[in-house]
Formats: sequence, structure tokens, C-alpha cells
Amino acid sequence: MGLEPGRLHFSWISSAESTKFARVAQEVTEAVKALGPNRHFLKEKAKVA
Amino acid sequence: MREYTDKIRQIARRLLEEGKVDRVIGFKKGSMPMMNEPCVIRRPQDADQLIWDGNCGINLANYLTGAKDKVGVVAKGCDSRNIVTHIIENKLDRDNVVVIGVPCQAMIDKRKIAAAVDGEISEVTETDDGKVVVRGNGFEKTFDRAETLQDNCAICVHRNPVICDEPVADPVPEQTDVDRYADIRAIDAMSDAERKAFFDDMFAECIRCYACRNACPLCYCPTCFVDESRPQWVGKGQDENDIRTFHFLRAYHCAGRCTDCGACERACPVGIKMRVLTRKLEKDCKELYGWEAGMSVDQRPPLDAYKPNDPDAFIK
Amino acid sequence: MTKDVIGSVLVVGGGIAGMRSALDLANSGYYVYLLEKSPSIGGVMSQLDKTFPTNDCAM
Amino acid sequence: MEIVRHPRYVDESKCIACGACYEKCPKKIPDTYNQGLAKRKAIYVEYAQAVPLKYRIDPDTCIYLQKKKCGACKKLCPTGAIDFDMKEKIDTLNVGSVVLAPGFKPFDPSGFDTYNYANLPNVMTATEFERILSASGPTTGHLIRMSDHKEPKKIAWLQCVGSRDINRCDNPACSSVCCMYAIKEAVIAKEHSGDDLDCAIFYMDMRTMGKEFERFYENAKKKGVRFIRCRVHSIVPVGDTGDMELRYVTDDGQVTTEIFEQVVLSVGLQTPPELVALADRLGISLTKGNFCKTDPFEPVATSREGVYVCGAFQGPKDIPQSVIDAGAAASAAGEFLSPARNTLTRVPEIVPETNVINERPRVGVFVCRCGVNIAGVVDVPAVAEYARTLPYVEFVADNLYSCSQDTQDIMAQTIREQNLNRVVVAACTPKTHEPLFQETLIAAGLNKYLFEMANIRNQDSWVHKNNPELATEKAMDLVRMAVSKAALIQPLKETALNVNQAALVIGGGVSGMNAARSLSRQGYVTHIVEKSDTLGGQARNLHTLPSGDKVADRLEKLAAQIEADEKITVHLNTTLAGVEGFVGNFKTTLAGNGGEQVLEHGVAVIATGGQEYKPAEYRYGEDPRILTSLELDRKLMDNDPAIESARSAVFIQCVGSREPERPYCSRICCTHSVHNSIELKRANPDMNVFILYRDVRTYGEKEYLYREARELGVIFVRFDLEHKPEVRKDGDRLIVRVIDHVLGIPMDIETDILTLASAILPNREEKLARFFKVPLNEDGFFVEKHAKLGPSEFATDGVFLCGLAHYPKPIDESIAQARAAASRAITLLAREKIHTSGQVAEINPSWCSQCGTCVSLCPYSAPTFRSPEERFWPGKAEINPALCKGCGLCVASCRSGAIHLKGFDNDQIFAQIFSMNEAG
Repeated sequence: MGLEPGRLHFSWISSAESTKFARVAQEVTEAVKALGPNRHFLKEKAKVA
Repeated sequence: MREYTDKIRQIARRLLEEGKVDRVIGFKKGSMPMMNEPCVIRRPQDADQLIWDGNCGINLANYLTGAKDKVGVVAKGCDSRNIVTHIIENKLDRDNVVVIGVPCQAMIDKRKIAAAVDGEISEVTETDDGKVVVRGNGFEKTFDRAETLQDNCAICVHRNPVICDEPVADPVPEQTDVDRYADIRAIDAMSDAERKAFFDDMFAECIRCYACRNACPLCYCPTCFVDESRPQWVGKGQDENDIRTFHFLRAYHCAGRCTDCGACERACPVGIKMRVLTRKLEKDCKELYGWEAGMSVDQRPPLDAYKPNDPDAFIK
Repeated sequence: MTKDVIGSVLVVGGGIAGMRSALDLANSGYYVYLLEKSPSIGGVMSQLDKTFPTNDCAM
Repeated sequence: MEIVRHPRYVDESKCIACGACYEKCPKKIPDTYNQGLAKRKAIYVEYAQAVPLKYRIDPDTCIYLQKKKCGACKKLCPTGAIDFDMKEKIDTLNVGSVVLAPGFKPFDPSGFDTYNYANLPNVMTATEFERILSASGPTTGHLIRMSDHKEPKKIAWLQCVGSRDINRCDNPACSSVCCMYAIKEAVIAKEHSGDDLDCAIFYMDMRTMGKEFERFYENAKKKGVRFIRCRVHSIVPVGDTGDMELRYVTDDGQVTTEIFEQVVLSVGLQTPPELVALADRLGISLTKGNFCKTDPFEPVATSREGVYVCGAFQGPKDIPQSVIDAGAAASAAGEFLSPARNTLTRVPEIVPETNVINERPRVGVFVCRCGVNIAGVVDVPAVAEYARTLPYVEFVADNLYSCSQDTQDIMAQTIREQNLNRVVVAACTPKTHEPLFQETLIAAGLNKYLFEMANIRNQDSWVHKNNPELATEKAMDLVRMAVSKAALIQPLKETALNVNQAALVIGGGVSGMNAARSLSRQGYVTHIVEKSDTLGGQARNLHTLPSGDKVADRLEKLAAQIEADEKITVHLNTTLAGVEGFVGNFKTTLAGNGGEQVLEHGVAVIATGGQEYKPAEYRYGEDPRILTSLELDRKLMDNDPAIESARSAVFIQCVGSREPERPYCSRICCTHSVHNSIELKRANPDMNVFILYRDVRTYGEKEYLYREARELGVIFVRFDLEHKPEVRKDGDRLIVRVIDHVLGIPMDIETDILTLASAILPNREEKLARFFKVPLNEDGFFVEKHAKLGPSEFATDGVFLCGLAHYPKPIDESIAQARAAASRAITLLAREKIHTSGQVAEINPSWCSQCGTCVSLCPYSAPTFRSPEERFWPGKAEINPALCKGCGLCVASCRSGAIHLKGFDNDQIFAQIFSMNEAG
């Protein structure tokens, strides 16, 4: 639908896989940081006077 | 077509006479060409109002939602699949419905025809040799019927009714050599920027009239998500994000349920081709779960059930 | 069977079997003493990585 | 009973598991939890999820306890929990019964010099290998070998190390679990290191006789795990490469050598000497293999009354079987103590609840310092100050330790004095502490759901300890989010449902009768429904058990007990015609004997059994000398002269089992045939007896039978699926042809009795499955709640499972499971009332479109449709709070947005998200 790839991630992580959780969280954060701010589907904030 | 009409009238009359149904839903001639209207017949003597031709595209399952009385309904392939979905989703009791099954020879697209001629059309006739003759103020034009079909009918692979109590004719051959997803694959192959541009263009005309939703036999929620205010899932304005949210979410709500009857596109006053959304999901359901909507009253759509072997390749 | 039995049970071992047994007994209305020689319960199962056939995490 | 309480040297009531002591403890020692593969300190918790999460000092390695020096932990401990003066204490407990679940010890292979376990770092035991695979293990789940931390490319598993071995160790029994765990380790190792990892398992017989095990085995083969049938003699190091050479003989007799980079020894299960001593002290008898001796009809009773056993001490077994035993032991102890039920348990006092509905929110925020755990990083006073500025916050306090008993009392008092009606605690994790704080709310007269927690320790101060400013800012964000949700939370009601105290057992076989007897002995009225005209089920077709017991005698006794039991009603020739209701309140219609009858009951046990496969192969039915296993039993029971006169007998194994169309092992047939072969040899020592097998699966101590059969001269010939034996008739002669696996040539055996060890089939109780909303698997057996932890119950509350309906199993295991099912059922019945959780889904009927997605999707069958005749909202879906687990699946799936999850309402979650957004 035109959402940039890399902005949606899925992963199975069990409650005991803390290291995996940390790793996936890192990976997702880095992937999203690399993409930079979202360019699509931005809604202009309503301007309040 | 004449035989279909005669047979439908005959069946409807008999069902009403025998008291098997309280009413029959079918089509009657509209006041304008190519504008047949759904109609409800309650008395045997009114059965002769019923007709059948290439302008009976409206999905009559839409008129069955929540029916409590005995209803006879004229149904082509897609209508019958929506009736099945209705039965699965408790919108209809199988015992309350008599399906008058029409092996469908595809519907013609009034917009294609109107666009191909200049001037007001006064009469459209379909000939037995597969031609469509269009007459209007000072012109007459003949088309190959195959060229005037609705987009969804051209690629239809289930023309015969899935459930049928009163067959109108012998089944027609199904199309086996059509590619239902050529355009979907093209969109899949686009880059995200191209795809965004594609959808920007596609939704540019949307006026949020919700005709697509209202025409869809699957959209029967008492309160649609777009009308909810707590929480407000979708803004009410013409913001492009809200328009997209509406269309994408509506398509997702139809995932695994849509029969590609084409009601949404037919209803759209500005000609948005939103079937690419529902067909993308249809394609995924077929490829991932081997599922086609409305083919059996015993099975719920794949997204309504969990199986341990559901594909999960997208999960890392 | 004597009728004046004591309504408590000593469960020796805090592995999967001991824990299950203790929980069942406690939930059935008996006071349970669960004995474990190491400082925490869980037994060998807690040392396993995953368990077949579902490859669920053992923890 | 006298028990010794070993000193922990840490006061459990004070220790808050902050870890400050661990940080500073200077003593590093091998970590026993990680099989010595990693280091830990002398003060330690075994693993991060340990229960209780309290530190302990190892007196053997602690510098202070050994030399009276150091004491760093004592100086550092913020709560003063360290107490070096703790002494061993001897407590005397008066108990009515004892359950022994002391487990096993993995076999120590250091004594096997040919395996070089003691010398080669890359030879490890399977338990050590588990730790290597584990994310919480010494390598955080990276599959590397110990010598050089390289990722091995080739791993070998050697089976039966310390099992089925009388030459090098005295453990003749099979450990039952090693085949499966080796396959599992190989599969997981491949998942870790990729498909090109070469995994080879060297085995004697592949014993995958448990439920779904055979499929797992077949899948492992498909995934490329190599299975090599050979017992490897020795492990030889290859220079100083760290690699090892194995010599083995392939199926076709070729001697091969292969180099592996890692070798895993599949060590067996054995009873450690201290347990043997304990058994001696308790005066209970053991088997030859030092496992606890039990009777097949009383599988969890030791030789001493009131002392029960479960788990691997009863015999080598896997987790599901241990869990089944555990339930059985609990039930047996419960039966023994039934008159004293609820005499020693305690009931908490109830504080009346204040009505806060329609009150303006008055939020109290308690920010916890957790000693230095939070306050060392996060500026707690600043967070508290900030909390004061938030809307609806009326009171803020910071506590040193919110979880300590005195703070709890103060909190309850504050809630009362300040008239607080919502409470936020910013502290550690709700996973461990939410229930505690909810208790405080209850004590203060507040509904326990008027509580929200912000995790500013585990998710903040611990992970951002190097960035205090950021951590403080994040703590403020978390508190703001929690407060914004708290303002919107509502008190939730937990409805209480009465549990009907009667039980229904479906099936009157050994399993059903045992389940019923356990239920009745614990005081519950029980109904048995049996479709045939007698009790006994399949066991009626069995002759003797390996223990020598005549099944008929024991069965008769059991049936007589059932019939004499006043609390048990037996309904013969009866089936179920319909089931309504749910846990605690079932209404079942019984049909039979010319009428229908409605029975109300609180729980149901499904014990519908199985049946024998009637073979279509091996010329079954064409000759009276070709029998199924049960038909042979019948002949043995009737002392048929054909037995005595037979000169030769052949058994063919795996008839209808482990075939593509029935890919499961029937578990009992190997033992059954081996046992019957012994019976035949005993009846006629001159008879030539052959057993044609694929793998001999005489697991556990059944291995003794296999040995005995071989000693008596029974000949075992192996075949494989591609070369199955052929049966032909030559005139009057019945001939079986099999390809001898040693010689590789066809061998003709003339036989007078041909026994086909045919599969156990499920009864495919589809109707029953629909009635109770419980699933059947592909093979037609019922699917339990959890393969490991819930083998005797269903995911549907109040419905339990045992016997062959679950999976093929011998009588002792069926009885254990029957009693386990009863035990699980009793935990429900004993409660008399069930309280639903407050956090359940609720349907707004005016928005419900009746599409049925929730009804189809819910794993717990909580949503149903109202009757179409109902006056209000006919036909709409509704959720039974007694069945709802609050998982939220229906909420997410509802297109109409009609379902919401109480306690996690959209507005509450949105409030949290929107207030997070302010973080910028």
C-alpha cells in the first residue's frame, strides 16, 4: 500500500528469550533509524491558533 | 437470455404458488437502458416482471442480510458465493433461502458502453450471437459482447452457482485460462515510491461517499468502523491518509470473504478501481491458505481460524 | 485407613513432577510442604532449552 | 518427618534480588546450573527466572564462610538480608502423606575412558549441550564448541550412554527420553547454525514412542539429520585440532571412519546414591535398576502406605509422563487424606470494597527507589515531583522498598486517609509484583483492578544505567502514561460461579474406572457412561502383564469396587446425546436403555479408549493361525492347545503403525510381543520364536523383558519399511519370508502361530469432540491442553482426558493418567466456586454483527451466540466470563469493533499512547 518496507516487523520471541528480544529490538530500531523519518502517510498536525 | 428470463419467471411463480417462499428477489427492467433494478415479488402473478440479461450485475445477496422469512433469490456465481458467506456468518439461514441459480454468462459494463458512444443511449440489446447493439439518438453501434464485460466478469472463474436449489439452466463452462492477478503482480513489483504514487493517483478522486461499502454484501456491521467515534479510527475529512485508511481497512475486512462480485467498483461514482485491494488479499488467501471465499458452507474463512501449520514466513 | 489423618502432604523434590503434584494437592484443599535441596525450584526442566514436539521454550 | 533446612545465609524475607551482592562478590566458581560451562559467584541465584528469586550463598566457596574474610555482600546489601550466622535447622513436620518427586541424575560418563569425556572439551553430555543451545546459557545460545569457540560444522550424538549397558556400567534399563532429546537437539542445532550443519545420531533402536514423537523423528530425517544404527566404541581425538574421529559400521557392514567437530553423549537417567539411601531410610522398595518399585495397577504407590512417587524416580520417563504421574500421586495422596481436606488450609479475611464508580479519579502515585536499584540511576524525587503535576494525581510518595511489608501497610493506610481511588506504582515488573500490590489495594478496600504499574526498573534503570538523565526522563514518561491510563480504569467485577460437585466419566475401561474411583474416593459423586454392556474396555482382552498379574483378576476386583461404590453410578449401554453448559455447570443428555436423561455435572473426564487395528496386510483373515496380539492373548487365556503344540511362532511388529498413513508408534506392541514371546517360551521352551521388528521399543525398565526374551532364545530379526516381511501359504504350511539384516538374504520361517502386533486406533469420537469443544489430532486422538504441561486436560476448562483416547499406552500409564485427570478435575471441584477474572472480553451487542468470527477463533470457546428466541439481543454473540482468558484475540478480530477487553479498553490504551507522544 505504499508504506515503506522495513517499517513493519514481526517476530516470535518467547518470554525467556531476552537476548533475542534485545537483538530484535536493536535491529528494528536500527532499520527504522536508517530509513529516517516517515515520509508517507503523514497527517498535518492541526494548527491551533 | 430469453430462456433464462422465462425459466426464472416460471420458477418464481411456482415457488410463490406452492408457498415455498414468501418472496422472490430478482431483477426487473429499469426505466433507463442498462439500469435493471432489483425487485421483490410477493405474488405469483407479478412473476412476469422478472427478467434476466447482461445488466443484472447487482449482487442480490445484499438484500438477504438478516432475512427471517422464506426467500427465493436469483443468484449468479458470485451472488451464490456471497449467499454462502452469509450463511457462514449467520446472516441467513440456509433453510430459509431458495437459490434460483443462474449459470452466469458475464455481465456487461454500462460505463464501458457509455464511454464508447457519443450521445444518450436509448436502447441496448444483446443478440444470441454474442453482440451488443446500442442505439441512441441518431446512432447505432454494435459491440462484441466480450469487449463490453465488467472487469471482474472478464476474469471470473466461478460463473456457476456454488449452491443452487432451482437451476435456471445447465452449467456454463468455467473460464480456466484467465490470469486473475496480472495487475496485482505489477503492483507487487513496484517500488514503495511507485506504489505510493499509484495509490495516490487511484484515491485522488475519492469523495468518501461510502457507496462501495454500502453496495458490498460483506459490509453489514451495525456500526461501521468509519462511523465510530470512540475511538475514532478514521478521520472524517478528505485527508489522503483517512481516505487510504478507509479503503485499506475496508479491504482487510473483506479478506478471505470477498468473491470479487464487483459491487464496489460498480457503485463508485468516480470510478475508483478498488478491486485491486480486495484481489491482492484474495490472491494472498489463495496462495497462503489455498482458499477461495464462499465455496463451502462448512468452512470458515482462513483468517477466522488458527492452524499450527499456517504459513509464517514473514515472522522473523 | 485411620479417620484422623493429617490434611498435609510433604512433597520431596521441586522439579516438574514435584511442582505439579504440590499444586494439585494445594488446590485440592491440602496443606503442602514442598522440599527442594537446591535454592530454587524448577529441576532439570528449567535447564532445558526447548522441548519437543512443539519446540516450546522449556522455561 | 524431620527435614533439614540448609542455611541460605540470605534472609528470604529481606532479599529483594537487587543483585548488588552478586556485583561485588569476588569469588568466581563454576556455575552448576550451566553444567559448569560458565562461571558464577559464590552468592547467586540459579537463573534469572528462578523461584524464589532470592540470593543464596554457597557455603563451600564463600570466602567469608570459609575463612571469615571478605563479607562484601553483607556491607553492601541495602536491606541487611545477609546473615552469615544462619545455621542448619531441623524442622519436624507432621504430615498425612508424602509424595516423592526427587527426580534423577544424568549419568556421569567420565568413567568411560573410550569416550574421553573427561579429557576432550568437545565431548559433552546432552545436558551440557542443552545449556549451549539455551539463550540463557553460557554462550547466550550461540552454538560454539568449548575448545576453541568455533562453530562446529559436524556434530555427532551417541545414544545409550549409561543406558542399556551392562558391560561398562550397571544400567541395563532404557532411559526412555534420550532418543527424543537427541533428535530435538539435532533439529534445534540446525535451527541455530543453518541447514548445512551436519548432525548424525548413532543409535541402537530409535525409541520415539510418545505422542507426536514419530512425526518429529520423520521430520528430522527430512531436515537432513542422519540416523546411523551403530554403537560407536570410542571417540578418538584428531591431533590437537579439537576434532574427533568415530569408527562405525554402516547398515551394509562397511566399516567407516568419520571426523566430527563436536560429540554429544546422550546420557541416561539414573537414581543417585543419596536417593537410594533415602529410600532405605523411608523403608520403600526399589526395582533392580534402583527405581521406585510400584504395581502396574497402583503405579504411584510405593511399598509403604501413604508414601507416593512420581517423576523419574518411579522409572525413567519424560516430562509429560512425569506430569501425569505427578497428578496421579497428588490424587493418590488426596484419596488417602480425603477426610482431612481443608483442615489445615487457611482462608484470608475479606475487606469490604469501597464503591468508587462515578467518583472523580484521585490517583495516588508511589515511586519506588528499590534501594539503589532504581534510585541509583533514576532521580526518584524528581520523578515524584513530576508526578505531582499530572492531572488527577492527588498524592505522591517515594518509597525505599515498596514491596516490603511495612511499606505495604503504610500504602494501605495512605489509600484510606487520602481517599485515593486509583493507584499507580512505579517500580519493578508487574509480572512478579502486580499481585502483591493488588493485595494492598484489596486490604485498603479498593477493587484490585484500580491499579496500574509503571516498570521503571527492569525496563528503565537497569537498561539505561549509563545514562541517568535519559532514564529519569523515561521514568517520567512511563509514569505519565500509567497515570493517563489509571484515570480511565474502572473497577472490574469477578463473578463467582458455583461448581456442580458431580463428575461425569465417559468410558468404563480401566482408565474410566480409575478416574471414577479416584473422584469418588475424594468424596465426589461420579457417573460413568459406558456404551457397551460391561465395564472393562480393552483390558478385558489382555491376558497377563509383564509383572505376572492376570489382568482379568485385577479387572474383576476393580469393577467390583466400582459397582460397590455408593458414590459411583454406572450407566451401561449409554451414550451422550448432547452437552450444554461450561466448566462447573455442564448439562449432559445421556441416551440409552430406551430413554434420555439429563445429568448436571461440574467436570467431565473423557476416557473413551481405543481399539485394535484389524490388519489388511500379511494375509490376516485368510488363515486361523494368523492372529492379532489380542487374539493371541485370548488363546493364552483359554489355554488353547494350539499354543502348546506349536513348534514355531512369529511376531511381526508395527502392523499398521509407523506407516505413512498412520505415522505414529502404538507404544505398547513391542513390550506386548516380547512379553508374549516369553510366555510362549515358558509354555513350550522348544518352540522357535521369532520377533520381526523395525526398532525394539521396550522403553524404561521394560528393557529387562527384552533381555530376558533374548536369553530365553527368542530370535529378533529386523526389517525396514521398504522390505517388509511377506507371508505366503505353501499347501498347509504358513511361511514368513524376511530379509535378514545381518546376512542381507531372504530367510523363510515356517510358523504355526503368526502374531501381527497391530496398531492401536483411536475411536475418532468426533461427536464427543464437538459436544465438549475439544480438538482431535490428525490421527484421531484427542489433543490435550499442552503436550508437556497439560497432558491430562483440555484447553476447554473442566474437561479432562486419559487413557487410549489420548494416545496408545500400557495399563499402568493409563491408570496414572486416569488418576491425574481426576486430580486435575478435583482441583476444580474442591474450589466449589470459580471466580472469573475481571480482565475479560465483553461484547457490545448493539454493535455485534453476529458474523461468528470470535466464536470460530476463540481457543477457549468463550464466545457463543445468544439464542434466537432470547428477548434481548437475540442471536448476538456474548462472552462467558468463566471461560474467557482475556487474551484479546476476539477483540482484534472483530470487524464491527463490538468487543472490548475490560482493563485494556481502547480509550485506556489510546490515552497511554497519546500521552507517550508528548515525549516528543
